[in-house]
Amino acid sequence: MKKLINDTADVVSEALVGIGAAHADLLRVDLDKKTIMRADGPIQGKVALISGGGSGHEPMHGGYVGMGMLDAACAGEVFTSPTPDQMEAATKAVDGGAGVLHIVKNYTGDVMNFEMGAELCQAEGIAVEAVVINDDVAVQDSLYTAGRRGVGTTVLAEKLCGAAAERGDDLQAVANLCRKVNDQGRSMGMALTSCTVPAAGKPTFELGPNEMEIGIGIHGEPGRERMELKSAREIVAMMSEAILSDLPFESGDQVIALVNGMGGTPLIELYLIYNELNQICQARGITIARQLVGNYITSLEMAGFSITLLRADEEMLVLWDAPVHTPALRWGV
Amino acid sequence: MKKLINDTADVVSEALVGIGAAHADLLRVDLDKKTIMRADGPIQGKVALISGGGSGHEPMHGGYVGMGMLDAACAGEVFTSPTPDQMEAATKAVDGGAGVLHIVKNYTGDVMNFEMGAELCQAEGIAVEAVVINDDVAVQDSLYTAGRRGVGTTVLAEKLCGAAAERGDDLQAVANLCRKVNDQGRSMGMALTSCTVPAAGKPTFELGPNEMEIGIGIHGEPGRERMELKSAREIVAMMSEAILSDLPFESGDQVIALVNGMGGTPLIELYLIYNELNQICQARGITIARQLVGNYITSLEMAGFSITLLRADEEMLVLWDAPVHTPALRWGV
Amino acid sequence: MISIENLLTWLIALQTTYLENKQYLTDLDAAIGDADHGINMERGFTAVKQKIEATDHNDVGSLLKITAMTLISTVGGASGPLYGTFFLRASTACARKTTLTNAELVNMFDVGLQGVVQRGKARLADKTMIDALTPALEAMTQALENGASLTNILQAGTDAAEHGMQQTIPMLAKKGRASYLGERSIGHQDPGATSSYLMLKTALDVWGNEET
Amino acid sequence: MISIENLLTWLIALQTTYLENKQYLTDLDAAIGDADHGINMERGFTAVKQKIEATDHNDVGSLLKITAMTLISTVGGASGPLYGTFFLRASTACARKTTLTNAELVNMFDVGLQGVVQRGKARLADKTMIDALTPALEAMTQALENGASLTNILQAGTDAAEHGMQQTIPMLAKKGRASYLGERSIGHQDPGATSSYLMLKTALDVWGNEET
Ligand SMILES: Nc1ncnc2c1ncn2[C@@H]1O[C@H](COP(=O)(O)OP(=O)(O)O)[C@@H](O)[C@H]1O
Ligand SMILES: Nc1ncnc2c1ncn2[C@@H]1O[C@H](COP(=O)(O)OP(=O)(O)O)[C@@H](O)[C@H]1O
Ligand SMILES: [Mg+2]
Ligand SMILES: [Mg+2]
Ligand SMILES: [Mg+2]
Ligand SMILES: [Mg+2]
Repeated sequence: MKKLINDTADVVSEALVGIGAAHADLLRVDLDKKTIMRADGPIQGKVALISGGGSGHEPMHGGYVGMGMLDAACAGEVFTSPTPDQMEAATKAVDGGAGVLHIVKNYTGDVMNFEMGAELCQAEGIAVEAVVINDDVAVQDSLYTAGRRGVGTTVLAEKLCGAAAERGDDLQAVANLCRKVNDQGRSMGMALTSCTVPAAGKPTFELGPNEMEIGIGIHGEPGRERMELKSAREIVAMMSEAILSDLPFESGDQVIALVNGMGGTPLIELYLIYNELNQICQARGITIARQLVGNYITSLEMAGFSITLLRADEEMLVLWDAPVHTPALRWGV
Repeated sequence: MKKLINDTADVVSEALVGIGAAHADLLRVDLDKKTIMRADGPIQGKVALISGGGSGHEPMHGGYVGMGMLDAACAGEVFTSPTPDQMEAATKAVDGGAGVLHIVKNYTGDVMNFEMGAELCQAEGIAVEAVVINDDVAVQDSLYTAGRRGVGTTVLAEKLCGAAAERGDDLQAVANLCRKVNDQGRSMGMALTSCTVPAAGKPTFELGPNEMEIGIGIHGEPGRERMELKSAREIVAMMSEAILSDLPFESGDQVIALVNGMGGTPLIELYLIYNELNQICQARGITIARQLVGNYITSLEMAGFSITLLRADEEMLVLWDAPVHTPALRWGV
Repeated sequence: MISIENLLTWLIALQTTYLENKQYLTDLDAAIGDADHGINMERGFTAVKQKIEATDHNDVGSLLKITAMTLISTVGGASGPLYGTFFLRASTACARKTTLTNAELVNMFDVGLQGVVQRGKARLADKTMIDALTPALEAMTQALENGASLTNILQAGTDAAEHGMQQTIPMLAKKGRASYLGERSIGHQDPGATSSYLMLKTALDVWGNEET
Repeated sequence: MISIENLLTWLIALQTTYLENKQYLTDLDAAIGDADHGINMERGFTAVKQKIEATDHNDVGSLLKITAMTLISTVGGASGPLYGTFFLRASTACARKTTLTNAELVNMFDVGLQGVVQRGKARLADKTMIDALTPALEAMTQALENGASLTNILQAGTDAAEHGMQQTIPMLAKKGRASYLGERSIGHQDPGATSSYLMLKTALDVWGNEET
């Protein structure tokens, strides 16, 4: 394992100190509770947004804390959900009296830990709503399973709901928007290489020199299918077909698109992929109204990418364009 | 070689189409001359800034085209300087009558190709100034050699000079500022892994499972020294010592710091590295007044990082804070 | 009769167990999960060991509650809330007790398991830790009813857990991270079922000699 | 006497040469540069081939100028401006000629080399292409003065270029990308010196038989 770290046990805390130091104007870091908070919070009267999850997906979530997006992000160990006491502390710290929305990615651990954290807060009279994001079309959905994973749509939900909270929407409205975003967002990922959890010390899986995994998760979970490496054109066609037919997206739809690198994919490849995606959407009469191309929800140093499409109405576009000021997303300010 | 591409011959053009499509509001792409230009250019009366170089360093330079930064970026093949006809066409396209500054990284190829491009334009009466950036302390400087490479300071120079041009400074002033930034900026890089040039099909160099290269270039050039992998703390100490003692930076200095990923390094590691750098600076009485942490000048999928420090006066900080609106850097707008 | 000292010995021995099996559990998790189960368990029980060694204990319930809260706040992931809930429920079944009879011990495990089921909503054959814990509880209850010794009760539970753990190999995962793999989850042993088996095995190892 | 056809044959043969040696030159560049020299040369001469095959030519100067401009606008890197300048200068030495005598041919190479030196500002033993070209020019000039045949002139140039190329191995690079390596550049053959040797070698191969 080759990593730029000191002790594997200290990776998360040292990175938290780093992000706090680099963005001292925006963020406050609670090292004890491994939580990143808006420096200017709590904002009285504003619905507060909290997300969190295992570390190793940077900039998610800590990079999305700030004006117009999250109020706090709880960081777990690498690829391990944070614990209920973190969510409890964060919820109390950011509550400005208008309630707190927990944006939770659908992984058993995240869901249960957030649930326990919310229960602790609700017991003390804080209004907490939780929305679980489950947008990964690589996983079959079913009532009897853990269901679909939460991936790229999380980033879009955090932006849009953050803007809604900022303009004064109440907790129910922000939570409903979050559910709507989740309902209309779909994602899928793939990998060329595995990643290595620092504490594990070796790659989570092995791929041959000519193999790729399709339908990969963001924690180095193997995908649904291993196959021979194909051209970017074929891969994007395959993945967008899975995404487009799932909602389904239709001619005339406007979408927000996220072409996301898993951490080890060069930006030149992501733009090449965006070109393929854009052509497919155009051919289907789907307009990419807004887009992000870059590393937004990563898996450490994994090479690979994911595509997220969100069917967006005019209100969502307005919320998308609203000012945001976080380490990873910034505009309008 | 595992890459998300189609034909190796088309990587650069397809990525250019992608960046043009993703940022159609900001950019215009000339596919024939492989040049990315501000959509709203040429700006009459404003000094225009051009940079360029081999591809594979994204977001540099195309990601820095836009208001407050570059007017055009010429893209060469991967790791290969663009050609004089590209610089000639770009210079003519962006000249708003106030002259054009070429920001050139000090590589033999880049310098010669820009030189020939500038000669062609000057022959037609366009005022062109060229500033060569050579900030890499890993390379010994000498009159009798190719001298130091241009690396991270290039990004800072493009931002600061772009802001100076935007506020109306004339060509001489912008060029002088660029020289000053180059004089006061120092960088050094290292790698954990090589990168693979698409057309070459295999890694440029091989590193053992416990080895690293110190003093690496941004084109997969081997560094000055290969050694056993050390802790992030030791690596940052070693690199900052080389940087700090070179200028030298002194107690009381204010700096702009860039902790830059080479393309395959996860952001969590870059923040951990920033923490180490920040502590070293603090201990020496050096204040990091502004900072960037992320992938800004990359080497395809190489794992590794570089540090750039620029001694900044108040004017530079003002220029740093001035609005910028490009694909990769955006604030104040 | 299980004393507080016996319980302490077990909880501390669990730290050794998960330290020794850290790589093994993590490798199992790498195959169908995210390669951290051993790391999670070791981190949790190392914290538990530190916590419970730092103070005196005279109430089984509060000892188990400390264990629960420590697991909940240090493990994270799926196993943190699940094992945390296991010990939290177990603690309520042992409130203000200083010793446990065999029946109380089996009841403690049973109440704990119910907590896991409620929290995780997994069903038998979903390929989770309850596929080890449920048969273990059945076997222990049976042994208890047959009037077996503590050693034999734990032996029965451990054997059943081991068998249940092995039975997870051919299962298609329906819960937890392995469920994302669909068919590809078949053929791999569930890491959580394995850590549950190890929990019982450790009890057998440390208590098996000390007859009641 | 070198005819325009002879020159065309050589320029087209260079495309084959650099295609065949693409990997070899790139590997040399990987050791002390950025692993693209073979790719650059092949790209450039493939473009040259396409360009010059598309039209008729009746002036050596303009044929060489087309070659120069094509190299300049397709190769990039260090070798693009250098070989581009080589052919641009060579073209001025051959303006409005339809054939070249041996002396004019050697002069063409010489003027081209001067252009490379002016553009690149490298000195002998800096470990660049001029370490192959300079001895080649000396040898060809000598052979010409001795009244040697075209074949022998080219043989002398090729041998000297090959020797010069080999001499770059122990050199410490002072120019180009290899200079960043300092001491570590020692022990590797310079890719540009190699492509220059191949340029002469190809001339020998295609012209060696056709005596003037
Ligand atoms: N819903 C559930 N009910 C019971 N056990 C579960 C459930 N989901 C997961 N598990 C157990 O948790 C184990 C994984 O734990 P761990 O790797 O620590 O957490 P994570 O999956 O969050 O990384 C699985 O092997 C499985 O036995
Ligand atoms: N200043 C110079 N003068 C002459 N030749 C040079 C000079 N700099 C570099 N070269 C030659 O160029 C070769 C490298 O060419 P190439 O790999 O195509 O360009 P780049 O180094 O830009 O990638 C070197 O091997 C060397 O022979
Ligand atoms: Mg986990
Ligand atoms: Mg090159
Ligand atoms: Mg796990
Ligand atoms: Mg080269």
